[in-house]
Amino acid sequence: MTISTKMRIILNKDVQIIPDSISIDGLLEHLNIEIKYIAIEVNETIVPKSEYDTFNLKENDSVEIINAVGGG
Amino acid sequence: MTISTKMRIILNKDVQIIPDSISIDGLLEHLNIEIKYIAIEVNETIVPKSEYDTFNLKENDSVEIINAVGGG
Amino acid sequence: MTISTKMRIILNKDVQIIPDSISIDGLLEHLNIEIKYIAIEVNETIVPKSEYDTFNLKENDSVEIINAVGGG
Amino acid sequence: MTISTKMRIILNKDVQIIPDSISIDGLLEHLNIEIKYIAIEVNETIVPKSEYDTFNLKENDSVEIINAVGGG
Amino acid sequence: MSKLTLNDKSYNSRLIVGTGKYKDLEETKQAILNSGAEMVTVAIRRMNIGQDKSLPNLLDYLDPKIFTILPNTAGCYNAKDAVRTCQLAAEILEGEKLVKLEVLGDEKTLYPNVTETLKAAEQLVKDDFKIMVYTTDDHIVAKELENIGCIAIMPLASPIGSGLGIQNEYNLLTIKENSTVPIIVDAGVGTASDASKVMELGCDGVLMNTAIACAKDPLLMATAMKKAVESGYDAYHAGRIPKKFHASASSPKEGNVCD
Amino acid sequence: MSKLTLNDKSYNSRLIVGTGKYKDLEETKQAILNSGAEMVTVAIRRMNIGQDKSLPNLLDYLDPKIFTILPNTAGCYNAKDAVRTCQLAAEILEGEKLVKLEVLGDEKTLYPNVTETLKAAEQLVKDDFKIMVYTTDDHIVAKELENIGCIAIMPLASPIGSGLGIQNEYNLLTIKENSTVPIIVDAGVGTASDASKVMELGCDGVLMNTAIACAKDPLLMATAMKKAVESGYDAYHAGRIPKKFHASASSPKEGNVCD
Amino acid sequence: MSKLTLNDKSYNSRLIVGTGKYKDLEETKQAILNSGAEMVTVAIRRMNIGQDKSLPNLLDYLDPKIFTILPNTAGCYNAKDAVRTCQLAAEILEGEKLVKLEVLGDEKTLYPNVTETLKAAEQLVKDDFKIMVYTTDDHIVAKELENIGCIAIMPLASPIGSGLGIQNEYNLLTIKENSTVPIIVDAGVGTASDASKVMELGCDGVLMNTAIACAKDPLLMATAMKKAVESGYDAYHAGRIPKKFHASASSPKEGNVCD
Amino acid sequence: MSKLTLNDKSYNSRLIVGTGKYKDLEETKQAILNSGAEMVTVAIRRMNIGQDKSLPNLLDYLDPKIFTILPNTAGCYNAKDAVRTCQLAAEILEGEKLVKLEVLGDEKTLYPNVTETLKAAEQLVKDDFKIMVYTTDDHIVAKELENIGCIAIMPLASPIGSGLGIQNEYNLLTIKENSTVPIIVDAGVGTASDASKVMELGCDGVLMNTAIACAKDPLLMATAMKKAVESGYDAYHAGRIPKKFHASASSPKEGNVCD
Repeated sequence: MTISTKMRIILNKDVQIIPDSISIDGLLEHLNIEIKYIAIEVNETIVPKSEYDTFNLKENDSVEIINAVGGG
Repeated sequence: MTISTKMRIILNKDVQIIPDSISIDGLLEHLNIEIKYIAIEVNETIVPKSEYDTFNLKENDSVEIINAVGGG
Repeated sequence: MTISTKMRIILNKDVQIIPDSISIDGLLEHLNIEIKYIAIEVNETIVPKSEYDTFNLKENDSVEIINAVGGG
Repeated sequence: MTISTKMRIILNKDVQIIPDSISIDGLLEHLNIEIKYIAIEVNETIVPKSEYDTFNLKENDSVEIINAVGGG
Repeated sequence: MSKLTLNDKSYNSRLIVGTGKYKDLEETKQAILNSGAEMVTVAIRRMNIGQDKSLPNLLDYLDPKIFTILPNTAGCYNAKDAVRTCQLAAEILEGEKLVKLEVLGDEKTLYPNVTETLKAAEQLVKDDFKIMVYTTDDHIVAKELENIGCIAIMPLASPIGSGLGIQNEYNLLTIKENSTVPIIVDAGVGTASDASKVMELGCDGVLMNTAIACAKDPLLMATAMKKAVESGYDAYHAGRIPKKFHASASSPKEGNVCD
Repeated sequence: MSKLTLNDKSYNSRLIVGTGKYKDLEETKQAILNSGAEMVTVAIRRMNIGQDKSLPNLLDYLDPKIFTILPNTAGCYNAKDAVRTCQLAAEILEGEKLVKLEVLGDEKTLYPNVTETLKAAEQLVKDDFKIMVYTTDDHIVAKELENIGCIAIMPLASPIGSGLGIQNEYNLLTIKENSTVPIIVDAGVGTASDASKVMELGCDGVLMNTAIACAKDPLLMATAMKKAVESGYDAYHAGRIPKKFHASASSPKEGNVCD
Repeated sequence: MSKLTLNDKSYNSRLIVGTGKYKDLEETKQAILNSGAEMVTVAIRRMNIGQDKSLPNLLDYLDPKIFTILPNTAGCYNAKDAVRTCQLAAEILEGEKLVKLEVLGDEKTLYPNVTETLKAAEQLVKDDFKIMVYTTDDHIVAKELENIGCIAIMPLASPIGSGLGIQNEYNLLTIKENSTVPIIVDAGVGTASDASKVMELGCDGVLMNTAIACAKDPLLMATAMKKAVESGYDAYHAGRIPKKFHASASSPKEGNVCD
Repeated sequence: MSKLTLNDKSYNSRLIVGTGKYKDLEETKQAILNSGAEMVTVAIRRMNIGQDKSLPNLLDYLDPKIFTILPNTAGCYNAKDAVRTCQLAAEILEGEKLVKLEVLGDEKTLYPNVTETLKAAEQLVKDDFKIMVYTTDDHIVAKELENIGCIAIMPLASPIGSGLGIQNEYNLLTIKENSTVPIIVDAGVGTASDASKVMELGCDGVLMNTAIACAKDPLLMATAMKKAVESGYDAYHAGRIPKKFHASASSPKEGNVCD
């Protein structure tokens, strides 16, 4: 990705500064997270994996990356 | 009560032939039931005791006389 | 065994008529009982297997042949 | 009681110096103990109340005064 | 024993008894007198018209001026029927609105249907009824019923008439721990010690019918239950000794003549 | 409640209480009065000679003319010591030969030593003692003790002072079933319902000390125990309802307004 | 042991285990292998973004191609949150719609909130989820959940993580008696005999986590639980002997040498 | 599971089974094989002389070279008979002196007679017998038997053949706590969970007969009991979680999507 301005999102409840108008694919690559057994919500709505490449994030989006952990 | 025509009502699920256009008071007197610790429904609606003298029964009315019995 | 007079013993609480002055070995042979996992009492005293051939029974001896059976 | 020599007894496991050749009655008086609901053993033998006045204690007698206490 | 207050009236007795299953009204009354109960439950039923008028009526034996009459909704399997039954009860009892709400789940177990019970309670509170509510030993539901406005929660010990006693002490303790209204255990008590145990859990009262009415000698069992409830209440407030795995002597070690 | 006869004397109360572990003699007496007990156990110990003579003695508080005094052999671990203790008791109580025999197995559990208990009982019967005997819940040993001539069998519910209640209902029932002398459960009762349950098994009485004396409020617990024993006795004789897996309605099905 | 069919898949093991509270993922996997479980529960949580990427993920250890992953809604206190959690789970597991629904009443007891559970179940069935539902031991609610379309009912034995074992056998038996879907007891098992008893009641399976993960030796407890569930299942199907008040000799009376 | 050593021989199985009450010898053998037992009890009886010689004998089915044969003294009600029976057993088993001593108190309860049992044990020890002794759950008697020289103490869980399971956990725990020889619970086990519970108390083994032989399906129950004993042993050694009055979540609070 070429030099670009940055933007601010809320990621799993914490503020993160990430490259501007990045896609979810881009975000995951940026965070070095493999697309496997995860779910992503943007502003409380689930984004299906099929849209990760086309779905671009906006300033102040609230993004949640969710996975399965040990539980009973 | 003077000689009068009769009418048919459903009393506690059984058919009863009683004097025509009788009041609830009249019915209870006819049945020799004391107005004490009872409730009366006519066609599924409770008739308050205050209306027993004025409330006249009609042919085919469904009347229920209800009281308290032993129970746990 | 040659023809011989008989005698009466009590075998496991029942009367039995057996050849006269027979040894325990002889009795077992007579009864067709194998000498294996059994114990024998004569008149309330255990007779060790080593004496079965020499121990001769007398009239009215009380003999018990005992073994192991299913139990809890 | 007149001046007298003393003697040593074991009373309820403790050494006591008491007037010489005193009777059990005397001992109880000496100790100011009422003769009521008690038992006395001298040298492991119970002395009946009837003998308290005649039974004289000797040097080194082991005396136990026993009573009833709270218990379940 | 301190007094139990229900619907602004206080009671010396913490035992509430049913009036069903007795040989006759005379036995009913005698058993109730022996039990010391001041509140009794009644069922709401169609009058038996054929009945010989000389036969006295239950409320002639149990004068509502002396006993608090607690009409129940026994036999109702949905909220609508239960609400109607309560309205009939209020009419029968000249406007008294204290009721025992029970909405059952099935005829075989007579176990409460909590969803219908919650529905009925909401409706009845709107109509100003004072609800003592029969329910399961689910403390979350019990709290919902309290929040709706029920004045007493009546969890079961075990199924109505089963005599199985307390099935789940843990749940009853949890209900009591979380509630601010009286907890009166209803159903399942079989014998005196069952009633004492209920009170020893800290509950505020016990309601029973079958255990007394169907005992071989109902009058004697009524006496037994009166004492059982009182003894359990007293024991709870007296503070029982802790359970210990090992023994502890009652007689002193000091002065043991055997040492 | 019918009377309980022990050693040719009959008692209205079926609760026997110990006199140990109380704050003082005043509390001891008050608790005993609340319990309604007519027979009380005492321990036999060396007199505390140093003791201020103005201090009253236990038997000044519990007049043997009013209460039946039951001296125990607590603290004895063999037959010889137990026999000697009984002889001392008889001397103390002016020839009274009613005793509670207990010969213990170890200090930690205070569990009975049945072989030594049998030995002591045989000796004491020869000496004309009337023996109420503390033992295990072994009904074969209980029968041997009865055959020796003990006048009451006192099996434990659970260890002395443990408050664990009845550990083995089956064994207590079997002892009762096989005996012809009174069965008085001794030791292990923790709270009121434990005492009622003992009586509901058909036992003839209960003996306790710690459950009352060590409760937070001994006087109130004494009252609770009095009622508990009576309620259990009454419930047993009233004939409890059977336990049923399924429910049984207390209100009639006939005339149900919801049908 | 016959196979257990859930969501059209059949399982040799009737033990379902949780994956929480273990020392590490290696221990988690080993314990699960020892337990023989083929279905494991997981929780749905926000990813720990800071986490070192070299750290493996739970599902790398428990391959969804080998184990059936049962995502739960632990931590949800209302229907809306539970439904959302299930949707996230389906997204995480590439469309798999098998879920364990649990809607809790409070944090202290983690007792189910049945009204919210019913609401969530209705919604989730509309969305084609296959619901195994954690609930109370109320058989009326259990039947409502079955009627709504839940594929398995999971009543608690006692509170989550309490280790109190079965609190109310009667209710579990009644649930089993009235249901046509598998009954899998979830929560409260403390040790092996608790698990056998669940199966001896005729239940179809057991779900546990704390009992294994928090045992001193989780791997050994996992082995114990595998055998316990199998032994309880076998014992139930072998038909146990009835309980008898009196004894019955195992050795023959005939030929007794002592007669 | 560690090995159990008895009379200098060690065993992989901690389940000892009886050979009575089976349909036939074939079923007896199959059940024993399924149970995994390596030691089996037999009774000593007069030979049935009339018996068809072609009928095989119990010890043809259970080769003493493969199974340890444990002859019992079932049916003996005094020490003399029990000693004689042991001598006969030794003669039958070519000098083997391992025996299960049981001296019973009465035919109805088959409860041990501890005084006669102690007498017999003293005599048999003098005669070099290795005694595994059936007794009550009295830990004082158990210790006396151990001191006399018995190699294993076999307290009852409940009466022989009753299937009532453990009646008094406290007593069994106390016996185990105080003994240095193996404690093998004998009699009373009814189903799998009873056997696991015995092992969860820390006992060293279990002996049963009726629970297997009289189950509807003895072969399946034998399998169940094998697993039950193993699971109970493993659970005891794995260290169960403590019982807690309140709940404890299995899923993490962190990252809860519902917060």
